[in-house]
Amino acid sequence: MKTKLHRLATVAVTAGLAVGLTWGAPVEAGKADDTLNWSTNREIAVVDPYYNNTRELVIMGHMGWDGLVLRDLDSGEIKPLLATSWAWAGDTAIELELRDDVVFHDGSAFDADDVVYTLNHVSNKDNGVLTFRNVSWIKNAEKLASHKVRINLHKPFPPAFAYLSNAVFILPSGHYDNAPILAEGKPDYGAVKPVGTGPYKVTDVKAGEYVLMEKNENYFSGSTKGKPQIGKMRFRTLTEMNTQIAELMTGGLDWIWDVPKDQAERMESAPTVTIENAKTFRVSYMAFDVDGDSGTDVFTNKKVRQAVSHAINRESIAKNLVGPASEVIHSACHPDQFGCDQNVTKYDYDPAKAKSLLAEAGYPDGFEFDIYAYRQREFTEAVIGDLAKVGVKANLHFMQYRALRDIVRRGETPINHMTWGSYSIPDVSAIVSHFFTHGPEDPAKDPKTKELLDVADNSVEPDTRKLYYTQAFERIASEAYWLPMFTYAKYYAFSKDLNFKATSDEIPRFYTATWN
Amino acid sequence: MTDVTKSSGASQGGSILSSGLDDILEPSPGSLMRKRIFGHTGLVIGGGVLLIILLMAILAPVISPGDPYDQDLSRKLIPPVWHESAKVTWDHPLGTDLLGRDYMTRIFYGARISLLIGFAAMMISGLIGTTLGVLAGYFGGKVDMVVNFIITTRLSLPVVLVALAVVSLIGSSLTVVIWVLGLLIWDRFAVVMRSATQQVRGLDFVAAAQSLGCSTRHIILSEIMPNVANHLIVIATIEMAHAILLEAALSFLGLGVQPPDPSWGLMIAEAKGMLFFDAWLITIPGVALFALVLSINLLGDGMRDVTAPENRN
Amino acid sequence: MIHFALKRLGVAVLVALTVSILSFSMVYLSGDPALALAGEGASEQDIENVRRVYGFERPIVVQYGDWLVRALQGNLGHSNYLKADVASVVFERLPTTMLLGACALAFALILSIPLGVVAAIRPNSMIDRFALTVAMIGQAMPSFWFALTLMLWFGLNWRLLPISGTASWQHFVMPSIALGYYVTPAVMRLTRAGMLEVLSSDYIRTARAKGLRPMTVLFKHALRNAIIPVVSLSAVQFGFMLGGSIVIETIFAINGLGFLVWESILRADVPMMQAIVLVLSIIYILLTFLADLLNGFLDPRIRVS
Amino acid sequence: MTERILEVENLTIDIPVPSGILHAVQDISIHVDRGETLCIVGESGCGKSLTSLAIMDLLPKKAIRQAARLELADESIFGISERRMSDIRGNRMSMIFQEPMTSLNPAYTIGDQLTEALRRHRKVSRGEAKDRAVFLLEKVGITAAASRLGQYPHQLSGGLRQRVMIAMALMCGPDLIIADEPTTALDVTIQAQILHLLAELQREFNMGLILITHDLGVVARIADRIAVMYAGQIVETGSAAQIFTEPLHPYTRGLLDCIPIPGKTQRGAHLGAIPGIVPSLVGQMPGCHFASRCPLVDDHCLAGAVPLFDHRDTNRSIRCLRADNEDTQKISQEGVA
Repeated sequence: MKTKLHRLATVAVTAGLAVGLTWGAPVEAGKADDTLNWSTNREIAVVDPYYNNTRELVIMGHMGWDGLVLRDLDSGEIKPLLATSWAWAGDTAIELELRDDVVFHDGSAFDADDVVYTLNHVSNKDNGVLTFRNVSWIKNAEKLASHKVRINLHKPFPPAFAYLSNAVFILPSGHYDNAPILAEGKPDYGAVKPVGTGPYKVTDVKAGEYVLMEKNENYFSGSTKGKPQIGKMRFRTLTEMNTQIAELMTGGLDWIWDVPKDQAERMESAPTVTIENAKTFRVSYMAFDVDGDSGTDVFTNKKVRQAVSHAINRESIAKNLVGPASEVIHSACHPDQFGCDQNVTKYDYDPAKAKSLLAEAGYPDGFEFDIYAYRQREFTEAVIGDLAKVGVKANLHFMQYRALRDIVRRGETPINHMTWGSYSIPDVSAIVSHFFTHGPEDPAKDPKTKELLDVADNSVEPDTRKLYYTQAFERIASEAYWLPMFTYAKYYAFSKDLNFKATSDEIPRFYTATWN
Repeated sequence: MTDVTKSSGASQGGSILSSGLDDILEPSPGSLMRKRIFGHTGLVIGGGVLLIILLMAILAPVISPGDPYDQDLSRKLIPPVWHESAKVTWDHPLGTDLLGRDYMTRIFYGARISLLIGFAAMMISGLIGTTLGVLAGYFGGKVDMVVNFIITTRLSLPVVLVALAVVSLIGSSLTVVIWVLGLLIWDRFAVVMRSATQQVRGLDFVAAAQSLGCSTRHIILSEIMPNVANHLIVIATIEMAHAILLEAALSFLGLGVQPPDPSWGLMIAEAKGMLFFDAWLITIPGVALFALVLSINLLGDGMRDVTAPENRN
Repeated sequence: MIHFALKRLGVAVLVALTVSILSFSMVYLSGDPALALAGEGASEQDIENVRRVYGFERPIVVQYGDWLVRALQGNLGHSNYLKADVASVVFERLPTTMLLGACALAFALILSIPLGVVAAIRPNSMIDRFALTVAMIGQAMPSFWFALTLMLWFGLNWRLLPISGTASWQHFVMPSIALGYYVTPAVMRLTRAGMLEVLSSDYIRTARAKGLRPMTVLFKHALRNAIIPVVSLSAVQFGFMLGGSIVIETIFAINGLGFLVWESILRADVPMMQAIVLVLSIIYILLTFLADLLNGFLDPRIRVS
Repeated sequence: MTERILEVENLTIDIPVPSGILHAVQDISIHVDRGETLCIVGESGCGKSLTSLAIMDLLPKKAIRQAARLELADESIFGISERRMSDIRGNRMSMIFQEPMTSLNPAYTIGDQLTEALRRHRKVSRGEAKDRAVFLLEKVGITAAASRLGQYPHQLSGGLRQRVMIAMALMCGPDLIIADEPTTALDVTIQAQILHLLAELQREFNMGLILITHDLGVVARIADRIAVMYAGQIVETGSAAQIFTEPLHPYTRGLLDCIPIPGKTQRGAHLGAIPGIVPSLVGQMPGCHFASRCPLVDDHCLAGAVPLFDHRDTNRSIRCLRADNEDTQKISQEGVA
């Protein structure tokens, strides 16, 4: 008996040692080994810009792949990338000339076949692309010559180039043909090894843990993106912000974002870290239950909606909680988007006026209701605090996005306090047309607003669009269907070793980063 | 004293010791109990701290310097008075939180919510567990088999995981958290009550009551329950502490009590981001929660020692 | 013994089935998995698309039956989010969590058994009080607070240990301590109680009367018997730790099952949640079964009858 | 001249309790010669088991042991280190306990538990120890001894276990065996066998034997000498013949009245009982310990501690002020109750 136990113990200890030894030493990170370690809180399992609809894949999309065109962030101009020149062929067709000196990571040359294959695959609904809304405007693509293609549209789609530059990446022809087949007989497109033309190539993926990319030494010269500088990029998933901060401070990470304002401000004094606050396309808004679907009819009264709008100190929230790059907005759009006119009816912070409006509406002593939110609880808490000061009691229901969106779609929220990132599309159609054209998330289902938006959405004439969008925004603001709150500003924190410039569209361009 | 009798075990010395002591130590049950209670350091400390927290909760509206929901973003993150900072003010002895709410007030009100969660979840689980356990222990046989099966099934479900999943699916609120915790942590009640009832059931007075033709209901309520009550109290304290800690864990993952209600778990969760920068923000509710759970555990341990010294350890 | 084992096995299978039904129906409490899968901001047509492609429109009972039959064949389904076979993902992550659990348990046992033994040898001494304090603190401290505090001091301030990940054995030190510490009190109390009981037993007196050396008495005769209930408790606690490692794995970015389940809950990865609840429950059931067998091995009264 | 195996002089055991000091054993002197059987008799709680544990140095930690002399074969075993004491225990003197059901470790085989003492005290091989164990198991009347070695205690009956305990005590060939109520927990039929066995083995191996019991029937059969204990003190000691034919102390007489003696007690006759309860031993107790239950008590008995008087018969002592006077004799004839 004794010897048996003894033997067991020996085996256990030996096994333990073996595990310890084979595990190896921790990896060194940062400038020393030319690896940019960046992290977000999201798990990445599928490295494919079409079968993964996270922002991380938009970021990686720009690293591993190239679009046909690239939008210049400073001027807003569309610049060549895989396409050298392009022209509208009528309202529903675009013709593009392609580069002939580009090769994919696997060595195959890039030509019109690749573009045609990619666009026809992703725009086919049956292929189950998760980012379908980014490509649903494409009808199909045709090869005109070895390096010339034509893209046919279902209907006129003015922001087409915005989408082409941000969300349509080109894959090699036949890319998905050998996708593994799942048990239920469907092809698993997301499992295909990623191949693109981009400045970085994907070299190693551990689902949910890390994605390793290496500099593409053969990246075509003359790319608008420039030549990649840093040798390797390692993405890691770290869900806890504290963990991210600790790793950044100790050199385990070089770059993080979404740092809350208070932490970011405290980190500014750290000698090894640079803090930057940059604009994003995300806006915060509150949608009122205008048609009374939720069971409470207080918000069917315009005066109540206006009272609430006056009661909330948006300026204070933006300044004290979000960050210096955040600004208060009055229209249902981001100021940087095409067609966004902030010159509409404004609701200044005025608790006294809010109280008198409430009294006029028949609620001199306030009322109680349920408010729903999913992101940055403290922002919603601040809203609740402001409302309490005018006698309105809001009970918070803080939930997961998916659960909340379900409820919102069923119209069950008296007020939902949510956010919208417009997929970084610099065009107001990505926000206002999504919410006010009688879709399930339309709080008012106002025919007049829809009418105005329909005209704007279907015109390719910029001035016409601007005109009608502005009218729609004014309608939304004066009726107080929505309370647009503020734009989000993102805190970036990165190593002082890293030369990085935050962009306003929430897509960090790591391929332009260098070491100091 | 228990040690002497214990270590001499079943020998003759043991019985002479205990018989000798019984003469001296049992003048009256009341004074004996008082002596045991106040002679037990853990019990006194635990009871004392718990009493302070209870008073804090009850008197929160009276003793609080402010309103727990009153925010002012311009005065946010004022450190507590013992910190050296220009912002420190005696208007906010424990400082203010991320939204500029008075921290001391929130601690006082938070005591209410943390206690409420612990108590309510414990009551629910106690009711379920005790019912199952006593029924299984009393009736045995098929009833026991079924209850055992339910207990085994429950034990094989990972608590934190299921609580998280359910709360995330239903949406979290105070009520949901209480019910989910209550419905999940009854297993210890059931297990202990089952074996306690089995023991009591075999005793003479139960048999006597049965032979007198007393109803089952009467026997369970009047004969069994009073005799398993001391176990019940101990488990109740353990589970109350357990529920409070679980709520804190749920809050940490963002699925606990909903703000602006200030449960201590939620306060820790809200402050967790500032751990590396303003540690006091997490330390204050952390210490409060720690003291609460510790005092409940001390109280429970003490009660066990005092009410049933033979079951010590 | 064999009869007993078979009976227990039958119960275990029934429990596993019940658990599978519970987890399956629980997952569908939340409405529409297609909505979640389509992701933040997906359009109506995206959602419809996903629903159609993944067969969410079938009745729940059909989906459950289908799932169960395939689960019995070892196919736990396909994760729509991770684009991978659920079974392979779960069994890829499981070893990490098992390793973490084993390290945590090892830490807990190494801390608690000696403390429990010493506390039992010298009841009411300083060391007994110290052990009691350790137990009390362990029971009262929220594990995430403890974990973050460890990270603050050992990781950030003193830089003794790596903060997150699983790249080396050092990475497992803090998470194991944070996870294991919570188990320490229970094991310590049980060891102390067991040792106190055993040390006052007649056969220990017999052993001493034989003139055996104190160490022989303590370790051969006393600990051997006191440790039997600790074995069962350890198995049970190990099962609890696997399920309870969510918080610790999230904080230390350990890519194990706990982390996977938390992410799966957040993104309503239905097949993954079902599989993990099922796998964790079955592991628990197996562990308790194993503990019974181990008990038999350690306690001849069970083994030889 | 016979060889003196054990000499105990003025053994006292005090145990601190919350309410004071418990004087569990007071001023006890006993001795055992080789080949002699000493029976210590008394009712539960009189301190006889503590006395035996004190000789083995196995008292609970809190107990305070004092003695003027404690010698094993002319060598002092009082105040020696635990290490030296453990060399003696199980080797030169061993002990048999009253609970055979719980006195064996359930986790180890009989063979393991039998041989470990021998291997601890003697340089013998595993095989030699095993042979000795088989030899002794056969000696104590266990059949198929060799196959028993691999069995666990729970597989044996109570009687068998006590035989194993006896074999275990004999493993190192001790000079002295202390048997603490070895038969109390056993069936009546087996009790006799075990006692018979003990007596036989004692003769065969020529050891000293201390038999602790409350059963005077047992004593009558095997004792050479008897010490009667009451409330922590020896109240009477003498040869078996002396005690049984002429009990002097009122307590001894009371005890003898309580048992049916074959041939002496008639069928259907009334058996005696001693009224009253044993006094608490916490704190100082002036006077005779038996005073509260004694029919002969007078003021002198309560005045001060009663010493142990040497009786006019050799090797006989008694702790009573009134045992020798007329009343005593009278009571003796009439019986206590």
